[in-house]
Amino acid sequence: MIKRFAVILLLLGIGAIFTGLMVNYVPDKALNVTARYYAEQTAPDLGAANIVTAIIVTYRGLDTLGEVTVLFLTAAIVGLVLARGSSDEAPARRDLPPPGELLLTGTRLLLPLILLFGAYVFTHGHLTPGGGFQGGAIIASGMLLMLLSHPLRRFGHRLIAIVESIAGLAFVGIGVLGIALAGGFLDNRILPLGTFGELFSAGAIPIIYTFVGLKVGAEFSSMLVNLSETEDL
Amino acid sequence: MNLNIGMALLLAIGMIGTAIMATRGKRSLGISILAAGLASLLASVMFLLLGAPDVAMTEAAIGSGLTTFLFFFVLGRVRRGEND
Amino acid sequence: MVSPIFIIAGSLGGAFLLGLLRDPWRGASYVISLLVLTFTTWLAGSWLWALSSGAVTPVEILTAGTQPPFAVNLRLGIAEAAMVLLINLTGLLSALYLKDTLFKQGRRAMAVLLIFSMALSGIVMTRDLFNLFVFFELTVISTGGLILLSRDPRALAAGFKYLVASQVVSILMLVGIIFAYHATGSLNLDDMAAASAALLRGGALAFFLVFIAVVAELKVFPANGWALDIYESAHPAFSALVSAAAGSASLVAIDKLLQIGGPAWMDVASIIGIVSFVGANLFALAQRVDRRLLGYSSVAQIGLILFVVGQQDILGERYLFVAGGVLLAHAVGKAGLFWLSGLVAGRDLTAWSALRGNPLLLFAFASFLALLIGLPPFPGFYAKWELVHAIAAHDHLLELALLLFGALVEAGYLYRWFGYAIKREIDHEPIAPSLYKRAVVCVAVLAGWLLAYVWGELSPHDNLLHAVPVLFALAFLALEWLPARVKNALAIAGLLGWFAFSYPAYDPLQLIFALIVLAGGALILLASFHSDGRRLGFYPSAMLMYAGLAMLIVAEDSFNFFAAWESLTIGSYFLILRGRQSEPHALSYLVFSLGGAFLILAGFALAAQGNVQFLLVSLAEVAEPLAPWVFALLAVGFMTKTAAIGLHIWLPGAHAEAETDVSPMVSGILLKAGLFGLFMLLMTMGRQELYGVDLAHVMMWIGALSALLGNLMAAFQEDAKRLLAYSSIGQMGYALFGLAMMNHLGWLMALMFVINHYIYKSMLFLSVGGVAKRTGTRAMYQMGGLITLMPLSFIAVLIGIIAMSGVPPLSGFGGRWIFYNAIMTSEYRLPMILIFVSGPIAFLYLFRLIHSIFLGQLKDEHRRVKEAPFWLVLPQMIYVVCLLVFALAPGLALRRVDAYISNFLPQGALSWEGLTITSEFGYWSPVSIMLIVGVIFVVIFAWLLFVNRRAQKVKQFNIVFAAERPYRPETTHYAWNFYAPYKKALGFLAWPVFERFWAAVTDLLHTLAELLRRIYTGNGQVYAIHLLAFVVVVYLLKEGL
Amino acid sequence: MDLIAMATGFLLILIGLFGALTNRNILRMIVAFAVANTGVNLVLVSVGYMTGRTAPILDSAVPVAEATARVIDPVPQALVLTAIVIGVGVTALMLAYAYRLFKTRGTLDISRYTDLKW
Repeated sequence: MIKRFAVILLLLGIGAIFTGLMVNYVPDKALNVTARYYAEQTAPDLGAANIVTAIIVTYRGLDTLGEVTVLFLTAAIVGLVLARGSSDEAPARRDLPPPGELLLTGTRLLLPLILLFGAYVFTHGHLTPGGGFQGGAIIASGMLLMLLSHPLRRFGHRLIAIVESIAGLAFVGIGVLGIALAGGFLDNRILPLGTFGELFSAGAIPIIYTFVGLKVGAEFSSMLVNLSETEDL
Repeated sequence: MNLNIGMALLLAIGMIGTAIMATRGKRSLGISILAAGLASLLASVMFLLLGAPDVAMTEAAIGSGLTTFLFFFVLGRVRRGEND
Repeated sequence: MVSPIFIIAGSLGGAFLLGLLRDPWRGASYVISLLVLTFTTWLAGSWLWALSSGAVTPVEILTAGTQPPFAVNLRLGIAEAAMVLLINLTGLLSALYLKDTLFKQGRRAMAVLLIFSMALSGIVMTRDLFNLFVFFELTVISTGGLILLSRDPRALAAGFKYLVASQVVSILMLVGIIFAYHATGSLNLDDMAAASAALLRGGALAFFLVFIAVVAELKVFPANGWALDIYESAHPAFSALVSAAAGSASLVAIDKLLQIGGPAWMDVASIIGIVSFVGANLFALAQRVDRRLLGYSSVAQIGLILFVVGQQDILGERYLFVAGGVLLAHAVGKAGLFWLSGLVAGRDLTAWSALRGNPLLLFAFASFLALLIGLPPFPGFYAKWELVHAIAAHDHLLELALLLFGALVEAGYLYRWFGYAIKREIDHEPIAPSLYKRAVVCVAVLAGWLLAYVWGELSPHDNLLHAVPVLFALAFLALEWLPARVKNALAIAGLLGWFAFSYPAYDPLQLIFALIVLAGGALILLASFHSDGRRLGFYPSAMLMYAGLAMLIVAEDSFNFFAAWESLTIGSYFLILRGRQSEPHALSYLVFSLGGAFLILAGFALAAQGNVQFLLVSLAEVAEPLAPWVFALLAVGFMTKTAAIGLHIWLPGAHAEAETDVSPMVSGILLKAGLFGLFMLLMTMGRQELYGVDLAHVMMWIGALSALLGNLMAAFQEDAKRLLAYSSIGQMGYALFGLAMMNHLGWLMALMFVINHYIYKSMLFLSVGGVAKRTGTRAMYQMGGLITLMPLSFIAVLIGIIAMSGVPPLSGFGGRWIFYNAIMTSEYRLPMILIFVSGPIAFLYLFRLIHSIFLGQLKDEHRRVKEAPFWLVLPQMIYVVCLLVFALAPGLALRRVDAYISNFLPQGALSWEGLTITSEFGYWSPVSIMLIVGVIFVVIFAWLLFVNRRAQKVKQFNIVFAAERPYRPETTHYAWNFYAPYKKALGFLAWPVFERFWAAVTDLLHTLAELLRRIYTGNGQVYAIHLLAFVVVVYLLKEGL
Repeated sequence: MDLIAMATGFLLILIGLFGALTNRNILRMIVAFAVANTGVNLVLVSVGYMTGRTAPILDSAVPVAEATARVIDPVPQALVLTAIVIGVGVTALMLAYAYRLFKTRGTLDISRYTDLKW
């Protein structure tokens, strides 16, 4: 009870800080320097229509690399955590009901569509909302569906690992190419910018986002698979 | 304009309600998780209103979708462990 | 040059590559990890080298080919390069150390390790606020992974607690970042710094949130419970990384933020830092588990560095030198200790006694502790010197006091631990045999000494590792394999050689002290020929002490003086610790000595007013409001060393429990360091008044009380060596009294005491030590009648006590004579009476020494006792000769000193004609006194022989007795509680008031620590609540200020 | 509207923190943190919002030349994207921990994991 009271008191303090932030908050009337630069320069410089994508993949590409690394790390650690000590426990007996026919058929039908949709989302990230992360998540949900329909099926850990590694290496590699061929690490202008608004434009952005999408999809799949397989080991 | 604000208010009330539902210790964990996912989903609608479709997509796919699944995966394992 | 971006790209590439490998290819994965870390280390190292040699200028690393603030940019300057090198090198070494664990856990763990060091490097290099956040999150997550390397099952819960706290931190940070962006329109740190004023006006809260979040990442006290749990349960190699690498990276981040925050926030950082330093050190006092102790110490050290970071505005261009010195010393020392802890099987502090079998690791342990505490010659020493000078010059006196107090507490618990390692029973498992783990530890030791050298070169002072005496002492480390006798000969040759070499440069005062320290030290070392074997550890310690003493005498500026002072303190601590029962006494010696040393440091710093190269003679020019304080600080510091009453409680144990040949060193020689300091102080600063009180007068009272009480306590001892030890308190009291009289004769007398005390105390300690060695006891009532068995020792003691009691004809009388003359010239009657009274008391205990040990009945079990070993007796006989010569011709030494003192106190000089000395009250002719006393003695002796010519000799055991056996047999012994009546009358004076006082102080500290550390309940939620409370409290304080 | 979103976001953070610090069940703590993270994202996006402007995507509706006057600040959105992904990473990690903790300790009560203290 004392703890609850203390928490309320402290959160009142934090709330006061937040209130202070809000009271002092004056919405901008015009874009600030940074945002104006992005609004004006993204199209001519990078050839991307989606400014958010341009920022994520190129201007703040280092953040994104870090972000992808976060997922990589999480997947690796989830694997580590779950692998830890599990070998010495007796495998649990599975007595789940077998998946229904409906789910199986549905999965077979839906999976290709989902994967395709995911791929669409990440390849068009520079043009429309969406991109590698969203696309990757969609791909992972396809995997999830597979997990649900074949709960006992062993997944190709190896395939997932190879996809995530290759995608990661490719991301870093493209970044390094930026140093060699363009203005610096993660510069997307190693490829021609192409025609504004088309699929194959904006330099390396679609390529990077594809790898990001693959990697994100692989990481999430790896996490899900690891979690789902914990009891089978 | 007013429509937007009205929607935003509705969403806000919805989010706060679901958030409280998610964090109150009284309900079952499953409901908490669902409520948190719902709050996240409502937030993604809010993002759309705020002119951030990219964020909205991400929040919907990752924040509310995948996270909720992750929760249920673990919850399922733990529940089964509790039955042992 | 290869672009530094490859530090990040390389690690990431390596980590992703590991994913490609198959799980069973552990060897290949491991090799790749090592290669990547070696590459990044090399890259950072090459940049550091190029930057520090001036070959390149700091680089801006742009990404995306776009200028900041529109794209993320990184920067690598010299400080960043050093930090990145530190991070990657620690990572590499930890990876080596973790070989077995990594093999077991597989490539995933290796990838996490690579990303961890990459993320830390990123924190150091990035110039973008949000990018900083990303790297922080990477650190958090990889920490979550690396905690699992531990085999400790508790690590899992610790990791979860950590994640809970980090969630809170990252929420605050993100909110702060977005509002900071809103306020400045940029995420670039340099832009924000440029727009600092605007940000701090409109977005002060935003900045506060970011700032407090990064501060929380530093694991500052008291919002750090989770960190302590991690330190305790994680794999030591990972704890090393957290403490050394992650801590450093977060500090760099704080530094970047303070460029935005400016002076107002630097003050906040300073306060948080110093509170953390003192609080964590205090809590550590109650800690028994090694790694948790190291955790507390890490928190404290990082607090100290945070304090330095907060003081950068007053440190100016020396900021990097100071911060770098403290930080690198902490990093190397702490990482080294964590690595070392992986070799020790037990987790209790006493389990470290297992190290005792391995001198190399013990040396590593000692080096790491010295690094942490900031002892010379390590970087922390130079850094603390400048830090203390800077804050003293800016009148931050409270901070100064807290800083020194925290450092003292830290030294206390760290050296207590060292004492356990040296002295406790080895009943634990032996240290792990793993060779590469030991190699990693050795690399850390090397790095520590290398840093010591580099910092010495960078400092404006002389490099302490260029000082010949220090090098000579260190050389004995390399010669440890030689037999003790050979080393002893080398040591003696070294002392005498250095004396001969420096002889021409000494002034008369220095000459006297040099004679005692170097020639006298060589003389005492003769006794060390007695030991055979290799006597590991003895010579490096002893020579370090002598090196400190030799350098002290010739020091011209305060830095060299203080460095010498610390060296001799540490050397003598190791020396005292060698005694069989000396563990607690050595610790109390060290704590008092370092406490005194810190007062001296504070005094010098106050006097210097920011001038780090302060000549000792400039003490004379210290201006008025400050001068008496400087004087008081220095005087109390020096009086700690001379064991003035109140500060004396360390002395009896330390001197009595030391080895036979060590006792004379620490008593006969080491005590003189304090007197030398007082001489130096009084010569330069003269009389000072504080609130109208003459400080010299106060010193005189202290001297008189020390003389009286020291002698009184000596008289009530049962233990012969303790008796001698207490008598030193009294003797030093006399010398202090003489000095404080501030007249010519007083000083001369003090010098007389310097010489006399050296001779007779060394002699007595040697002879009593020899007796104790032969009889196997130090309790006087268990001895008796040894005069016939140990005649040479008897002669030495006899001569010694004659000299000491100040009766004619020996030199003690000369001392007294000068003394009484001196008193006549001064006006202070009351302390004089005390001094007069203490004379006869001295006689009481001296009488007891000869009576109970050598006269009376021989004990049955001692009937076969032989004379003390030759090498113990030889120096005693030399002392006898010295005493006689000095008694006959005191002018040999004193005449030149007399003239020298006239430079300072011209009035009342003695006149020396031939062998006769004249003062204004009378004259003293040693030769005639000797003759007269000799005649009287011979006459009385002959008369006694004549009177007793018919006495019958009775066999000693020719008696029969029958009685009950008493419960405590010694109570019936006449030599036990010898002065019972006096004790009844005067015992209240010898009541251990000061012992009680200091015991109460330490008890209080320990109890506080024990009670307060219970805020760390172990509950992860409570830790998170602490964190929030910390945020709110800092916010309220900052708003209130 | 941005203020509504911001206030909601802050409230969500506080609710989330309250839940995380008062529920002893670690799964509930993780859920509460997820709620708080949603709140953080809301606050972040609301800071970039400008009334009457559109999403920062250049298309036929928003030509390049008018972008400066027509689009919303894209930076906070980019940051939120990163934050969301990082958030889910941390959540997944905590979940894995929770699972292991449950397996080894047999309980989800955080107040029972206090064998390390003081």
